[in-house]
Amino acid sequence: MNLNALVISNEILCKNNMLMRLFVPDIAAKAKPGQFLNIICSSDNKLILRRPISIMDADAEKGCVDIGYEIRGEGTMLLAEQKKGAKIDVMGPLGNGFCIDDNFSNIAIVGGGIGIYPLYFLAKSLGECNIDVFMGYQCAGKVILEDEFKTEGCNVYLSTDDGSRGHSGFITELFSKTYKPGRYDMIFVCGPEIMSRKVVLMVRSNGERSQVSLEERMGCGIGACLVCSCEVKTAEGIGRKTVCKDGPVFNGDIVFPEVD
Amino acid sequence: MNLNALVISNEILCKNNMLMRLFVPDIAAKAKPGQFLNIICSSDNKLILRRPISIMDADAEKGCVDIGYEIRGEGTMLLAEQKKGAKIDVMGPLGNGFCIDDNFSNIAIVGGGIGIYPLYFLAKSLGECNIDVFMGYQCAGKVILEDEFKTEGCNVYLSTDDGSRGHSGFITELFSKTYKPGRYDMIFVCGPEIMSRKVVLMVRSNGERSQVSLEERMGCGIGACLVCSCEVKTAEGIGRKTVCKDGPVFNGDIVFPEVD
Amino acid sequence: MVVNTRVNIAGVVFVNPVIAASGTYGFGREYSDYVDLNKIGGISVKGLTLQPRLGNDTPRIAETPSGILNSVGLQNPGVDAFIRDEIPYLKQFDTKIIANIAGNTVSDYIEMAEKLDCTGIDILEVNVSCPNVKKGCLAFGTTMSGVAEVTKAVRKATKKPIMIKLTPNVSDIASIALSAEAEGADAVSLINTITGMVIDVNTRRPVLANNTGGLSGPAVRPVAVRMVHEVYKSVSIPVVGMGGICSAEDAIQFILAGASAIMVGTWNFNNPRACSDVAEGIKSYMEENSISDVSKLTGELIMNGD
Amino acid sequence: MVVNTRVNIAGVVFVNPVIAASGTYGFGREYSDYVDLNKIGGISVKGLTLQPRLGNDTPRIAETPSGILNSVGLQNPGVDAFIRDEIPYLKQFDTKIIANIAGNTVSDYIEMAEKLDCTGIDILEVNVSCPNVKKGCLAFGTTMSGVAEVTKAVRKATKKPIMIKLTPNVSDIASIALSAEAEGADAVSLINTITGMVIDVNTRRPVLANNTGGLSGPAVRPVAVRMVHEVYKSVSIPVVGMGGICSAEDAIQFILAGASAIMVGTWNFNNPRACSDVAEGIKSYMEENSISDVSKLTGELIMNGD
Ligand SMILES: Cc1cc2nc3c(=O)[nH]c(=O)nc-3n(C[C@H](O)[C@H](O)[C@H](O)COP(=O)(O)OP(=O)(O)OC[C@H]3O[C@@H](n4cnc5c(N)ncnc54)[C@H](O)[C@@H]3O)c2cc1C
Ligand SMILES: Cc1cc2nc3c(=O)[nH]c(=O)nc-3n(C[C@H](O)[C@H](O)[C@H](O)COP(=O)(O)OP(=O)(O)OC[C@H]3O[C@@H](n4cnc5c(N)ncnc54)[C@H](O)[C@@H]3O)c2cc1C
Ligand SMILES: Cc1cc2nc3c(=O)[nH]c(=O)nc-3n(C[C@H](O)[C@H](O)[C@H](O)COP(=O)(O)O)c2cc1C
Ligand SMILES: Cc1cc2nc3c(=O)[nH]c(=O)nc-3n(C[C@H](O)[C@H](O)[C@H](O)COP(=O)(O)O)c2cc1C
Ligand code: FES
Ligand code: FES
Repeated sequence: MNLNALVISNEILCKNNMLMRLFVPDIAAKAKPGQFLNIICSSDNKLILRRPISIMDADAEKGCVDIGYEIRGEGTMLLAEQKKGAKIDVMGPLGNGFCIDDNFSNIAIVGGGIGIYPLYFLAKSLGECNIDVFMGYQCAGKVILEDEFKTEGCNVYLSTDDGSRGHSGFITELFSKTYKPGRYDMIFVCGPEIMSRKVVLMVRSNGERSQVSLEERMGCGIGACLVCSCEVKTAEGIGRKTVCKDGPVFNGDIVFPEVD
Repeated sequence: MNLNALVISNEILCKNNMLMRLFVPDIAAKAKPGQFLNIICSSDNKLILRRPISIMDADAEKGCVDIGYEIRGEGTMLLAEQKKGAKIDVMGPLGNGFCIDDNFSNIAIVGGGIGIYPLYFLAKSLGECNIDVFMGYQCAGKVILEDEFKTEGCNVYLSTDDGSRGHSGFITELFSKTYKPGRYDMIFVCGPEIMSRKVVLMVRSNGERSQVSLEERMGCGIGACLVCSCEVKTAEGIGRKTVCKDGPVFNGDIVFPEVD
Repeated sequence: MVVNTRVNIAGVVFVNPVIAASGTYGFGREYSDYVDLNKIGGISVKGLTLQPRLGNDTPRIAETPSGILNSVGLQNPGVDAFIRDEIPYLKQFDTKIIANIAGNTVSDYIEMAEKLDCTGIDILEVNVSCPNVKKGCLAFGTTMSGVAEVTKAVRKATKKPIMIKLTPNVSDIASIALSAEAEGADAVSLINTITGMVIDVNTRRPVLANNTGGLSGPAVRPVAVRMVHEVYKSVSIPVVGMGGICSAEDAIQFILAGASAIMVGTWNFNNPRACSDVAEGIKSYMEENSISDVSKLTGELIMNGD
Repeated sequence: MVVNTRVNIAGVVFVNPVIAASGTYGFGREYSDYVDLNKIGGISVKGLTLQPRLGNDTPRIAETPSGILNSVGLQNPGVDAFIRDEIPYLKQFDTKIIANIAGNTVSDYIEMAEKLDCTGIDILEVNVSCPNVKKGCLAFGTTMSGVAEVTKAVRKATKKPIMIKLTPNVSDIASIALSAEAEGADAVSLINTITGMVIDVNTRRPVLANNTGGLSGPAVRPVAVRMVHEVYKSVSIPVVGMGGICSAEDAIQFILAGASAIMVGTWNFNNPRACSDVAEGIKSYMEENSISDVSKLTGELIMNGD
């Protein structure tokens, strides 16, 4: 195993969610928003497959990368058990991240659940834009990064499925109330597929641009095994691209091709 | 998992050998010399099979059991990584131990390598006997329990394969120099098969009694799967018994049946 | 919610669908310190032969990634000793008794079936799938004609329900199951072990004295689930599923795939309470998911793309 | 000690016996950031079909105990794109190029073999063992006649060495290998994946969109080692072994069992440097054990009881 990353901290962020800081200078130096790490979660290789986790923040100077993750199954559970000082095996930064244009001035960011993690690094990297962030959570107990986005000067719109914080219902509802064609130069999306699809299609139907980060189960994480295929529009009709290498971030114009 | 045993300490005894103290009152209360524990070594069940390790000592009052073990493969390696305070899953006490007779007065104990561990509990349990202990090791660096046996009042005879301590050569040589028919009421043996076989046959050829603890790879550890069979003499010729349940200690008269 | 965990296989009613797998549970008594034998559906006893057998040389077991390889080779006291010494003991419990028989020849199977016909056993499990003996057994299990021949012969020799235990070492297990059904089998059980080998690169010898052994445990579970489903789709007799079951969740995979009952083998070595833990877990799953009758879960798998 | 790690398979000389397994290594370039492709014996590229294929729906992978189940379903850009875009890239390296082809029909195999005949590939690996496509492929691989038919046809269509990739989903893999040899195969490679299924007990659906998938990884290793040994004993052409190889020690098990070279598949996902690590490890083992030539290890297994 290539134990290249040192765990600097690994702490509870909110219910079932952890924030891990890694000392991994090579990756920190190269990381771009939207890229991810592919992590060996068990120290004894009990699990074969790596787990993809987005880069939530990177500090090239300090050599640190932050990840935020939810405990969902055995892999993330084992990751949560890693202690400060442990060394873990991490590949990255992998994939194509978000495209940031210096001319952006009005930006919307729409995120749901764990999809919010990579959007924080994005928001930090957007520079002097006006950013509206729409964030949907299951419940108040799972609200993450709210203050962090505010500190970055973002306008935060919040919803919870159960109404325990912010708007009661889906974040797509809140977004569609605010969104008007022409309002944003770019709309960045990351979250559950149903959410992403709704936002991307809404924007696309107005002929506007979006970038969306997709999730898919992975094998290699580097474009070799074609396990993580997703459908995209191509010149010839419907084609497939790899989420791990061509993505995870795709242009909103080409994803969800079956709908138009 | 039935995490019934608390690790009180787990320390290096000598090169590659560890001494673990467990708080496990139920087992401590019942343990007899020659019996063993069957242990889940990996906390995440990466290894399916338990590892059999002899009881080296038991203190019913304190509720403690000691085991001494050598790191040989993945299981014992994982066991060595268990920290004080950890809880582990232990079955025991298993098997039939040594038979101790109140009329014993002169006793020989012959042990080699890790086979020496269970013999310590035996020596402690023998009461007011005169005990000659013959202990063979690979090298001086692997000498274990020497002082402990002396504290119990045993006469210690030592050999190392490489001559770095005590007699240079096999412990069977030292034993055969000392042993004379009639000298001991019982000879207890535990060690590599080649050593045990030599001692048992020597004693048996003189019509004298011995008890020997055997090793065999195990499945269930409780007599159900017949994985750990060993050959023994029976009324009808050669039969098989389970090392885990009928043994690990057998009467020297019935083991190694193929030789006579 | 009151849930019914009883299952009926070939007229035999088990208190729950959890059965200890042959060869891993001795004759039940060995586990009685750990498990209340009344709390598990049944026990399939160690594979019996007409004459007592000493089995293969040791080592007989090797640990492999998430599995074990065994080559016990049917060590057992013989069918007569079983009838004399073990049936009376097992009869004290509610658990059902499954006699697992393995023959070198068809007439071995017949003779054993006849001997067991008038005993207290509940089901005869006809093992045509042991990979660890030189003659017979697996040789029958790998062809449709071999399975048909043994099934037909045993069917004639006994009035007890018969369950044919199938080997996974075949190209098409569903056809093999069909040939058992055609000759009057009341049920099939699967999978037995997959033949494997582990080599010690230092000695350059196989680790097992017998060279090869049978692979079991979690490693084989996905293969076993697939095969249970294939067999379930092809036959109309009950299917008893096994292969790497450690937990209630694993067991439910098999039940959804089509098993009417399941067996726990290797995992007993890891957790001596595995059988009763799985039975308890199935009950909890039923309660949580409001399933009144466990048999209603059998085959309830929903295929993707349908 | 100077050791020779070169192996010669059907006249093709590999710098060492480690080959990346088809479907796990793309077309090599994907791993070039992690591995010096000159340092591994060969690369078997993603299974090719006559026309580009999109493969199956996702999810296409599930993790199982010490294994994975995949159902990629031969997504690939088609043989023409491979010839145009990938061969020139791979030709820059010392590593040998193995083109893995899978057909729906015999004429698919013939056409692909003809197209590849005049290219820079070194060996044609004829995949009659992919469990994840509805038509062809595995259907050929499970019978002697199917394998014979495909082998014969491909043999006629190309002068390149041909290696038939065998499926473990059969009763008797040695006979299948023999039928490939009889029709002119220069080598056989095994094992492809074992068909399996994993069920999500909450949704009651198979985890894979394709319902079933192929099991690979350490879980299958004992089965693969056994099969390599069976095939080695029955054929006289070289055997390329694979199935769960993670380390040099694993590789040497296969070599002792009879493999002339080995392939590493699933473990590349865990350790992107697996292929070169295994190659390095084999060299160290040879040095430590004073083995001058790796090919001298092939089949050097000593059976117990002989
Ligand atoms: C590009 C990308 C970025 C991600 N970023 C984050 C993040 O920043 N924070 C976070 O909490 N989660 C993130 N995820 C999801 C995360 O990968 C899964 O939650 C995690 O793999 C679950 O592993 P497990 O062993 O705990 O769960 P299990 O359900 O036991 O996993 C079983 C298998 O399925 C795979 N799997 C399960 N869920 C997913 C999923 N949603 N996506 C991909 N594979 C999955 C696992 O990798 C594993 O192979 C991301 C996923 C992708 C594809
Ligand atoms: C009754 C009995 C008492 C024992 N008491 C002690 C003791 O007090 N101290 C001590 O250091 N060792 C003792 N051993 C040996 C100990 O069980 C093995 O060293 C240990 O199982 C090795 O496991 P591993 O995973 O480290 O090695 P590996 O070689 O990786 O183990 C692989 C498999 O082989 C089995 N195995 C390997 N060596 C042996 C062996 N010698 N006996 C039985 N199974 C083996 C393992 O249990 C495991 O299933 C005893 C063995 C038996 C049978
Ligand atoms: C040590 C051992 C001995 C076995 N002996 C028998 C046997 O005598 N008869 C039989 O039909 N199956 C026998 N089996 C196979 C099991 O009954 C079962 O089919 C197989 O192990 C798969 O289930 P598992 O993965 O839960 O162990 C044996 C398995 C093991 C591990
Ligand atoms: C994701 C994946 C894709 C595969 N695709 C192919 C393929 O296209 N052609 C082929 O012959 N084998 C394919 N295989 C099988 C492997 O080449 C190999 O035979 C098998 O995985 C066993 O080796 P392993 O355990 O080292 O992975 C694939 C395996 C995996 C895991
Ligand atoms: S995970 Fe292998 S191509 Fe994306
Ligand atoms: S280990 Fe099962 S009988 Fe001894």
